[in-house]
Amino acid sequence: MTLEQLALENHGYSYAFLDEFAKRELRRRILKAIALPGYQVPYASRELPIARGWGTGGLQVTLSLVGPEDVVKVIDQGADDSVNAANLRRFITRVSDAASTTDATQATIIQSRHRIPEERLHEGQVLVLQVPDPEPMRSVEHDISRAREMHADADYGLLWLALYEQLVRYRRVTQGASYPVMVHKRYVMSPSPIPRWDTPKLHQAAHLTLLAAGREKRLYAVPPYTDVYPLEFTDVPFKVEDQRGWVCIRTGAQNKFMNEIPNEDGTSTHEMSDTGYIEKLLNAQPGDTYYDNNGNFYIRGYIRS
Amino acid sequence: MNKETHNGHTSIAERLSVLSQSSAHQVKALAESLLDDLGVIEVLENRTGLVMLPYTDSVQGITFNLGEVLIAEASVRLKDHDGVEGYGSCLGRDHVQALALALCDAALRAGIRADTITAFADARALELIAADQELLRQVETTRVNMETF
Amino acid sequence: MYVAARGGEGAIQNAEALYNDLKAPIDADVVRAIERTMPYLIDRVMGEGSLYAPELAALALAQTGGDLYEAVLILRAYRSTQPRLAYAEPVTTKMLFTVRRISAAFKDIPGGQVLGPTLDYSHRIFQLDVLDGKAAATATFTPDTPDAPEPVQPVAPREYPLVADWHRMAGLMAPLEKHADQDPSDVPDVTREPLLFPAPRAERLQSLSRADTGGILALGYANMRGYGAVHPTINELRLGYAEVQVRHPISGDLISLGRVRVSQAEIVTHFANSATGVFGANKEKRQNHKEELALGFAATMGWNEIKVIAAAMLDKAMDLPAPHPAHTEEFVLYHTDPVEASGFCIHYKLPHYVTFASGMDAMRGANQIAGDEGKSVSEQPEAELVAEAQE
Amino acid sequence: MRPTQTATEAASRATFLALMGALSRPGMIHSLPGDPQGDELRTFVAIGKALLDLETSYYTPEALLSRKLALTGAKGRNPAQAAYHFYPHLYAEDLTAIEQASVGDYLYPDRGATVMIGCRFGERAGQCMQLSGPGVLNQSPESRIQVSDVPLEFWRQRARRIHYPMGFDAYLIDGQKVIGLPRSTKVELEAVPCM
Repeated sequence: MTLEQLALENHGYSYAFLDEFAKRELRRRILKAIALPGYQVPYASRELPIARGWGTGGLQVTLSLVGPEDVVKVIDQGADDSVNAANLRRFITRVSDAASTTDATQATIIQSRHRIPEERLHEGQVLVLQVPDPEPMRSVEHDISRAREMHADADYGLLWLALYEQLVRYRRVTQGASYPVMVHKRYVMSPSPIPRWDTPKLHQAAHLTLLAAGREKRLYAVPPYTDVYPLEFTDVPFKVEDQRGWVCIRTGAQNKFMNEIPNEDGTSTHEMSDTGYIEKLLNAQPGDTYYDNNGNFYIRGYIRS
Repeated sequence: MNKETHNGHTSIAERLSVLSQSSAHQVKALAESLLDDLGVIEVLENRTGLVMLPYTDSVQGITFNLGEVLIAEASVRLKDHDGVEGYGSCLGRDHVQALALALCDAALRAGIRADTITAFADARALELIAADQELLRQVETTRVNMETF
Repeated sequence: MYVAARGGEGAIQNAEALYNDLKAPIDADVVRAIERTMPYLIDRVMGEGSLYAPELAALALAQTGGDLYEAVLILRAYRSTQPRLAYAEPVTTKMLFTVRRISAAFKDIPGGQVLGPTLDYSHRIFQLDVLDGKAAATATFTPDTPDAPEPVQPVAPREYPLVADWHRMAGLMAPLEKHADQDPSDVPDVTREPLLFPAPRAERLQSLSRADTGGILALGYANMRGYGAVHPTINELRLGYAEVQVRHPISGDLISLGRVRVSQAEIVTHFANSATGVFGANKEKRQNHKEELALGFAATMGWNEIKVIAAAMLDKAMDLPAPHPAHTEEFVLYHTDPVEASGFCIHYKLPHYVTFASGMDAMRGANQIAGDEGKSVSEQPEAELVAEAQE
Repeated sequence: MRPTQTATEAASRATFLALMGALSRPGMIHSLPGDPQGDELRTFVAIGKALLDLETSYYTPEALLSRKLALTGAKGRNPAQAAYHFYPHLYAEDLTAIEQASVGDYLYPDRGATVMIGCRFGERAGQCMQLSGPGVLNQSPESRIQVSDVPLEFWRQRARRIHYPMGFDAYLIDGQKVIGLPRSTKVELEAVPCM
């Protein structure tokens, strides 16, 4: 027997990278977030071997949920194969032994940056959205302590005013992605920089959505079957992106969220942003989608425009 | 190690401190030479981890966390010697060095080859003190003569 | 025309391989050489990485080709995987094995001014002989002491009194408040609880300790140059070694694991209590309006004088009732974390075409309305519109 | 780097997932992992292991459970300070402790306590309740629950103490089964049994 033989093996890294203390803290905070839909829960936010701002908030949530039997889908801008999505998927599966898929309906956990899949998610699935800035009022109040007081007072006057000013100046609301929403009639929330096309998908959804900002150290949730409404004026309804007439060059599909790809002659080609859905359309039978082929949202009357 | 002996007695803790700061190579060799006399060894813990280093603000006197220090640590039990336990830790990530320290600690507590360990530790203590003295001698040469500052 | 279907995975792996290919390979000797020849660089990485592990800091630098932010990130991420085993005994300034200690406030101070290791008075001239292979750089210690013919024999003290204690004895500064013994696990910790404002002083000092040197310097310099109301003097600056002492779990005795390099600075300003608005942090407790010296403080792991001096000035500036925005606590502490700031900066390299498309849609919509009404929104500041429309 | 999950890690995660599922779908019964034949404190201990460590605190009137929860490193605290309350049986006299449970404040409502209550589900003598709020699908079977062994006064107390977003969150536990009642769930007592 030598000293080297006697020494215990030092394997260095925990299951799913984070140590148990970190996971327990995240889990405690996730439960509070679910109990307070749309409310930003502060959390410690561990450093991961991925740069801050590259999805470390979402990644921490995923790592606190994931187990070896999970099937994980990771997307960035709707694509499974974009470099950041590929890298995060490689990391998650490497540290957890979970399987991965590009099929939104087969995944148990979907981590996403900037998109919600076109196919309707179902009960039991968890959508983890990466959040660069959790504060919907950042543009009108940069002091986060003051913004927190405004949330406490449900004082969203400045935000309404900002939307109103856009109307006066441009005759329409010019907010693009990250369209602010009211959750369970209490908290205004940033849905993360998803396009307005995806915003309605959070309303009365069957799945659980967890949103996390690693750098800003806040996480929040939209439980299943919860009211989520975009801020809109009675006479100026909320509008999704107008992509009518755009046809996906790969599938011929219409009325799904498209990427616009510039051509050299100044025109544009269009392609669906959700690559998992493209794959399914080409090779299999896709499930129900949030918007039908005519662009109607599945909950009738929710989008008024 | 800068603590001088009290009344000529050096405690186990003081010797352990010296051992923790001795070269990994030497401590491992020492522990290796003890193995045959220690009987069955149960390694309870042997890992790397962090020690938070608190610091005291000299202005308001409050304590804050300066940062963490990487250490390796080990706990062992000597099954053939009434289950005497030993603990060792050192700066850095060498968990075998920590195990060697824990074995030295257990041996000292069980009174096994205590003379060997003590002699080793006392020799290292003198080396550490000498190194400190040399550094302080060098530092003294940088003292500013106030008339020329 | 398509976004590459399966190009992502291969490209990222090849990109990393190319990065490594464009620098020389590393081995244990290279890492050891970095650790031994660049202690100040190692200290900066460890201080900002918030982890004292010289060997790993050297490896991080070697692995990243010396990209400082990448090296700090590796160290920070490694922390997340390691359990916290214990809390060491709190280090106090008086216990520091001090090798450099100066004060700019007084010509002489109890214990004296000791320069220790420094390049402050060096002429910044290349040692070109090293490149020519003619001579090794001054590697051995040969004290140059013209006014002492014999080599100096006296030994410097290892510990020194505090300059601030002299201020207190002289009645120029409030006596140190007695703080009840605190369980180290109860000390607020920014790595365990998110920073909320106003931050407890412990969290402020911890944040400064792990802050980005460049960020702290920029904000500190803005303060020094004129945006701050503080006119500071360095009260005391120290470099030294702190002993890491932990409790032996069986005997309960303190054992020392060795020493780590630390640096600390105090800066001092006059009229802490005056009506000019320069108040000490515990202003509520000082109702007598006696004029006092006010001190700012900072410390960090490793020897990094620029950081602790600038941070100590910011510590003082953040106490002002209405400081410049760049010296408010929230602004300073949020914007000087090296991992967060650098990570967010480089995240802009990630694709943003969904948000950009959403913004384009809003702009086209607005343009169409304007076109219908006979004027183009393009005449409006377009960049502003897209910015508003994006995240 | 080989990811290996220890049995403890796996149990903690499974317990957490059950709690997360229960809180996401109030009224729906979720199953906690573990041995269904174990002692009656087992689920409370398992929840303690999944959620507690030295960074948080607990309160329980049950001495044996308190000793077991202390092993997690969490601080035993009085009802007003404890983040997690554990009541294997909720007696009328425990309501004074629940009365003190933190409901957080307007700035930080997440500081409200979490309360675990042992009870029985689906017994005919139980109190029938109609649930509504986030996670509750209107007209779904799980929107009505029947619970016994909880003092009636508790429900009135809960309604009185919760001023959304301030309030406490509750889990009802019957053996291996758990129902989550976040503060966002509105509970209406029904005069007649559910079944």
